[in-house]
Amino acid sequence: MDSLFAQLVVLESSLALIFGLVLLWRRGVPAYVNAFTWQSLVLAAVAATVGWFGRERELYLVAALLIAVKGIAIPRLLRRMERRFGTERELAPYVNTATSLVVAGLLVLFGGAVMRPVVAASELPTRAGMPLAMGLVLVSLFVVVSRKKALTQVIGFLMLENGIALLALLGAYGIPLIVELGVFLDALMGFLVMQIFVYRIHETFDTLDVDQLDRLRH
Amino acid sequence: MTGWAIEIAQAALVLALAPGLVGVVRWLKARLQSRRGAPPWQPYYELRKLFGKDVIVSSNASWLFRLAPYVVFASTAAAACLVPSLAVTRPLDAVGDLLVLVYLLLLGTVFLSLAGLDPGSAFGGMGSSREMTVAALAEPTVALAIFALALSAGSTNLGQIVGRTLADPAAALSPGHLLAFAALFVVMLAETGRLPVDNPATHLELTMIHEAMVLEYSGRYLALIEWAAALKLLVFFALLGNLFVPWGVAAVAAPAPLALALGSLLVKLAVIAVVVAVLETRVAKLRLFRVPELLSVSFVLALLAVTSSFLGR
Amino acid sequence: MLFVFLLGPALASALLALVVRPYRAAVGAVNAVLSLVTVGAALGLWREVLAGRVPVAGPDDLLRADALSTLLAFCVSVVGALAAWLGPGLGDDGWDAAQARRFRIFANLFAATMLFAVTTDNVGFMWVAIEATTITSALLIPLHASKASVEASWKYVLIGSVGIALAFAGTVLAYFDFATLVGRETSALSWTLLRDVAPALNPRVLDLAFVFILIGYGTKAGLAPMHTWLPDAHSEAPPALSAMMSGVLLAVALYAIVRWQAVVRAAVGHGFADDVIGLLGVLSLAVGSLSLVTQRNYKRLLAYSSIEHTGLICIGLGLGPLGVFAAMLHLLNHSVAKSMMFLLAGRVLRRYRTAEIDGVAGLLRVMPWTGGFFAAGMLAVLGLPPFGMFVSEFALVRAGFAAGRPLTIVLVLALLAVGFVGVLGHLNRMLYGRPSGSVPVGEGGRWALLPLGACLAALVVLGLTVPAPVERLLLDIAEIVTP
Amino acid sequence: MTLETTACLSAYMVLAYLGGAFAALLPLRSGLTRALTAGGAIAGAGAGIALAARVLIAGEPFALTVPALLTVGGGVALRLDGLGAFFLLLIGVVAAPAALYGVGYSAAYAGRYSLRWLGAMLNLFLLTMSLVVLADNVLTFLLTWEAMSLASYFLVMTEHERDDTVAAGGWYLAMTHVGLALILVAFVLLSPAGGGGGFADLRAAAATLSPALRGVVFVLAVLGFGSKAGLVPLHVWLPRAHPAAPSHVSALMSGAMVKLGVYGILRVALDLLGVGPAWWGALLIGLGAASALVGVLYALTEDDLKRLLAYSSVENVGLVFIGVGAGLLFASLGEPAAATLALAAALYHALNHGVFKALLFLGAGAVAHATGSRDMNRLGGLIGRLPWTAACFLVGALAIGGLPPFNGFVSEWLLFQSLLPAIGSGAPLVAPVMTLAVGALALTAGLAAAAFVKAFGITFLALPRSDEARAAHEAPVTMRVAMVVLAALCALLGLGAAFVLPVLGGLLAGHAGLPRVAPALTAGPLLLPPGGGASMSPSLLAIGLLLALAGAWLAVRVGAARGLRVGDTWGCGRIGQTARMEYTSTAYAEPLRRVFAELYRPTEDLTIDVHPESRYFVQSRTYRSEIVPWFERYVYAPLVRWVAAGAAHTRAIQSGSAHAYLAYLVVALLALLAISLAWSASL
Repeated sequence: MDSLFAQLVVLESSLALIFGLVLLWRRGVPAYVNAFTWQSLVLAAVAATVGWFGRERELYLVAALLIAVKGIAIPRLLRRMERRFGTERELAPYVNTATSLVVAGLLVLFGGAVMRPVVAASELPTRAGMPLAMGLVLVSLFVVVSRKKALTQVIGFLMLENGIALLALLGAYGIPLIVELGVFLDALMGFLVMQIFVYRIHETFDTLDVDQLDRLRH
Repeated sequence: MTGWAIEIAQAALVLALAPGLVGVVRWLKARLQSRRGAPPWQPYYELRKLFGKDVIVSSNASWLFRLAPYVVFASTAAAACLVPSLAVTRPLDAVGDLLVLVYLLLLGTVFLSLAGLDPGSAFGGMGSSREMTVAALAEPTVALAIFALALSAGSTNLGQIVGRTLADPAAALSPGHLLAFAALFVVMLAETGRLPVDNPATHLELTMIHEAMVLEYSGRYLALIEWAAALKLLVFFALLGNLFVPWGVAAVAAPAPLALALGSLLVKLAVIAVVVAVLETRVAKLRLFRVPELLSVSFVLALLAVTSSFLGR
Repeated sequence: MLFVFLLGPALASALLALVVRPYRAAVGAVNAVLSLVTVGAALGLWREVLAGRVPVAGPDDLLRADALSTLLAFCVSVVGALAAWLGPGLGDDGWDAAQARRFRIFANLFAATMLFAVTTDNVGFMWVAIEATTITSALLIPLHASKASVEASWKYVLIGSVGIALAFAGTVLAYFDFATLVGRETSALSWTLLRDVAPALNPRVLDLAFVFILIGYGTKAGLAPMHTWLPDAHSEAPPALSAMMSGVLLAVALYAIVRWQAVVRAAVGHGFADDVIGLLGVLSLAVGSLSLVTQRNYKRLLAYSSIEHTGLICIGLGLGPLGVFAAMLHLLNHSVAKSMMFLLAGRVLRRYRTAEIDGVAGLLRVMPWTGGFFAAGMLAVLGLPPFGMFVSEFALVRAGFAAGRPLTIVLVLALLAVGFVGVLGHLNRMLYGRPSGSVPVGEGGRWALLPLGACLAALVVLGLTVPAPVERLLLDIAEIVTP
Repeated sequence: MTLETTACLSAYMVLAYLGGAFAALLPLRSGLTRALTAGGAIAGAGAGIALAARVLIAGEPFALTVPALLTVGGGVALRLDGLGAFFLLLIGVVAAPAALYGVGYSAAYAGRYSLRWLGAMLNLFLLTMSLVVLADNVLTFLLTWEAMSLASYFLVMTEHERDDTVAAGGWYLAMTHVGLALILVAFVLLSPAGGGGGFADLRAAAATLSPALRGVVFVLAVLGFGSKAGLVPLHVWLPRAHPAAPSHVSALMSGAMVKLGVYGILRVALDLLGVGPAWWGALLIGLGAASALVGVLYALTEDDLKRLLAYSSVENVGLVFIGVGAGLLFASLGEPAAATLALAAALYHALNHGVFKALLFLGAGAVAHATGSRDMNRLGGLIGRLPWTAACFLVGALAIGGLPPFNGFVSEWLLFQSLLPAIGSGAPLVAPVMTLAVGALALTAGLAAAAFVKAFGITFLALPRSDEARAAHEAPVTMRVAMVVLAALCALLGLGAAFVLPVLGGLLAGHAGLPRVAPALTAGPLLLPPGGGASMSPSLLAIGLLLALAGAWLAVRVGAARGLRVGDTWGCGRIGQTARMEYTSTAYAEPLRRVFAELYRPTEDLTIDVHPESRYFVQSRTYRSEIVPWFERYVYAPLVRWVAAGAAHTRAIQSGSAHAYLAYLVVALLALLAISLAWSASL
């Protein structure tokens, strides 16, 4: 029983990581939004799997929330923003695609090394997926650092939160429900604030290229 | 009581002898340059003449100009009283030692420099600036020479230094003493304005140091300053004589030894006067900015004197 | 009961500001009075803690105030009151109704989240509260709509959120370590439970978690190298908000680090945690003081000085019980001094119309009282007697030598000297010299000087003597953090 | 008088100063403010002198602790022993005339600068200085020390509209802060681990310290207190800050505050650390000799009167440190009598310098007050216009030049006598060090005499070189009274040496390495240095000089009573005597500048502009000469450049790019994770 559970979870985690890597590979915000949507759905699947196998009734509620908010609501807002600001030509990121992928690979390896003591200490069947979750966290950090457009950075940040949620699910079958709800509310509010600022940046700077934002120095 | 009597006698003797000494040196130089020269007692005539003349004071000068001659004369006379010219044991010996004597002479030099500046003439300023330069550079040599002497005597008191050398004649020939004598001799030439440093007989404004400061003086003020300069010369000669060759200085205050002391003092002064006169006829005046080299030579001599005296212990 | 009086007034003021559509000064006045109630509640907590009782409230002890929480709650409430009295809409009259209303809503929410963060016992909710502080304060930075303030707020939100997310990763890892040991129930995230069970936790995982937590909360505390958002945010925000952020937001983030440091020290012993905190502290001190030398904007000067002092506090935290005592005293001094300075800088900015140091001259002549307070405050921040910072820095140096770290202390003193010389030059140019013709002489809003004068007096009192209640509280904190 | 009277005296002193400070702040007419300031200061100084005198005479120290304040450092602890009392006396003696002088001098500030602030800071400055010598635990000492520096900084900044004042203030506070950091580390290293901050605990703990640590503490103390005293190479602030301050403040700073650096080192070396190795004394003698020479050499070539006096303060502090160094050296060589003499000579010179330097600064202030300028090349001929100031300045110049019968000569003679026995002592290194010290001492004395002949001669004698000098007028009465008091004090301290020396010997007895009962330093009017047979009596010497002077005057008056005419004397045929023919201060120092050319490395540029029509007619000739400021250029400039480079690098961190900022964050995370991995691997 546990081996099926473990294999299923590892499959879903690696799927989430692959969607993360799409951000580095593909060009264009619509592709990024799709990748994020699919990643959230996979995350919901992981929550459901853990809920079912680990007999954690609350995780179903979490899975439902994930689908509703991160699967549907946020992508729609993202698409609206993309349509409004989409006309702007695509900006070459700091690091070209090939190098990005190599770096992402290295980060995943580093994540694996970092998580070795944690995996050793855990007895849960889902422990095998944790290095992948840490990999996703580090990759999304790299996305936030290397991408030039504000919108892409927001998506990178959202994927960072997905990575950490995945880590929580795999590590301890999710954190207590009340705190989980609080975290979710924060994530949503955080996204809304960022969305306001993306609009405000476009208003004042007529571009979403964060490199133009370098008037405050020293 | 007899102590104070000797003090007064000594003071009177010193005051009387000073102009004569200058006269003797001038006379000797003249003879060496195969000139007849004025008689050795000529300075006494000059002093009498100057005391008799009216005084003219520059309108720019202040009260300091009039006070300076008296201070210069008083300080040099006080220094002269401290020198053990006749006897060793005297009441004034405790009041001041060799350091005090040197600083009294420095007091005189300072007031003379200030007096040189007061009338505001260029030569007075030049003389004063150069006099203070030489005096300042001579200080370290004097201090170290005093320390060389003081080391062997255990104290800087003149009486004790003379007494110590009297008690142990071998010390007089020790390297410390000889080097100190040489150093003090050079300093004497610099301080009293003798030839290699400053030409006492010249009136060429650009070369003279001591004379430039007293250009503005006349009458009784000039007399006092000339007398003080002569006194300073006598002080240095007596120091060189009695400190390094102390034989003859009366150890006890009896008439016979005192007479002997007077005789030996006169002989020593004459010998040093001859040495100085011969030196002055042979040596030309140094350019002012070579004088520091001469003084640094004397400083090294004094340094060696001190090191040899404490290495020898 | 006290907690209701602590959190209630802030939330009530926010709600009032929200409801009253066209903003009226009355809302500001009510807000100011309510803020005094919060201060009263904080003092009540203080009395309780000194009496030895640990006040607790909420479902299974959600809210718990020990000595450390009380000190932070006191600081937050005092600075909150200052911001309420002297902020837009009441003391600071340079804003229109909409801006004032927005300020009143979010500033009170900001204060409420901070108070909740320091009084909750659940580390999960502490993280939620601190994330909420980022959100509530982010919207206030661009109160003046200008390119610079938008840029500053974007960087603040982005770097702050990324940092705080990492802190959540750290919390998750710590919870994982705890869950494998004790099993998963809701009270698992309670700090007291965590600290009691700490010796049994797996040290390697806990250290890993602490790295994430230190980087995460360190970003919010402005520790180098995650400090880069701080100068921009503090120099562009309205003065009242800068006062709250520089004064207490950094302190609240440090509070979170200290909480976790206590757990890690109980579990692992003080080796790794103290060294890492000390390292980041020295780095921040270095960045802070060296940046002071070439500053041309006095608000950014104050921001870099905050980085410098946060670094000092972290160094203190790494030096054992004496060090924690000195660090907490420094934290208290810094909160009072820095919030006062930012409010004064706001007054100078409104009079001279420029934040450039070269643009301000003859401050003592143009605004004698504000200038005098500004000079005294700057000397206090530089750590000169008779102000409190001098005493806390002395205690820090003594703690450093007691903990056997002479070289660190020598480096600290050298960096402080560099910072001192840097700031001195600027201060001289601002205070003295001839003011340019266009600047009108005279003080605006003389009433605002009363609370600022009270702050200065408090600093002098803290400088001459550490009053008994403060000393007992600080000793309790040292006892909590390093048993 | 029982212990209560000392307690109430100290309370009276503190209240007087605080009262003066508060009264000065009251919004009154400028005249009243100035009067109240001086009133408070003089009352405080008087109380301070009385307190010091009581403790010096009665001999038993007075102690008072206030546990409520400064709880972190173990409460405010005040204790006045012999050493502290001497410096308190010095502060009082300098403060009273300076405060009186301030009444007249600060009248000129009425419109431009805030008199109330000046008055308040003056009283606080005197209060904090007095408390520094009273402090008996580490935190009290540091608090009062830094407060003193802060108060004096505000005093230096009084004339803040002059840009060199702002720069001077910056230098000053920066240097004192660095000094404080060094002192803080020294004291904390010295205090026992148990945390007791009192000096008694430090004294007990010092015995247990390892020699290496004691050496470190000593060096830190020398550097920390040396920066306040103006020891080379930490003296650079002194010639900037003192001239910028109002003259009566410069007098206080040069006279009293600089001596607290000496007090600090004596407190640490003599009192807390006890007898140390021989190199302690040698280090101090070396630094002292260096300071003396550097001070006097730069004073010689200075054209600004107050900067000349400031450099001469560096020189005299150097002489004091030679004395202190000799004292420590003898104490470590086990010759207590010689050590007592050397330390007594050092303290005596510190007192004398306090008096005559204050007098000279007040004189310079009167000149600046009358002519508005401090540049000696624009002064001259002031002896006729400012007779009182000139006379007092002359007394000060003779005293500082070390000429009999004034006090400078007595303390310099004592310094020479204290160095004498060392040259004879057997210890290997001691004799050469002492010989060089004597050489340096003598050269400094000579050059100081030259410097002050120049200072007095060029400023006061001959013809005025500018219109302001020509239109100068005598200083107001309060300033003249202050100067006359100090001049009289110079003479009194010179003549009364036989009374002062035993008191100094007494207060030094009992300290580490010194005999319990002070050796007899005097016999009647004679000063008798122990060991050597040398002796000198300043009082008899003065009487002798006066007799000789009177005798000469009477003899000439009676013997050669001739006429005296005032007129234009013969000037080798020149038409009239103008001020341009006189020697200027630059010209006066030119021979010595040429002699010490290697040290000064003078740069000279001579520009001659010729009449347009013909090359042979010179219209004007300007001569400018600069000497190399060694320490500023080769010690401080590189330091400032190095810090500026560091600052430039950190500026680059805040580059404005959000991506760079995020990159810093991620790199920090990865680095710490790597460290944690390595650390846990080693666990």
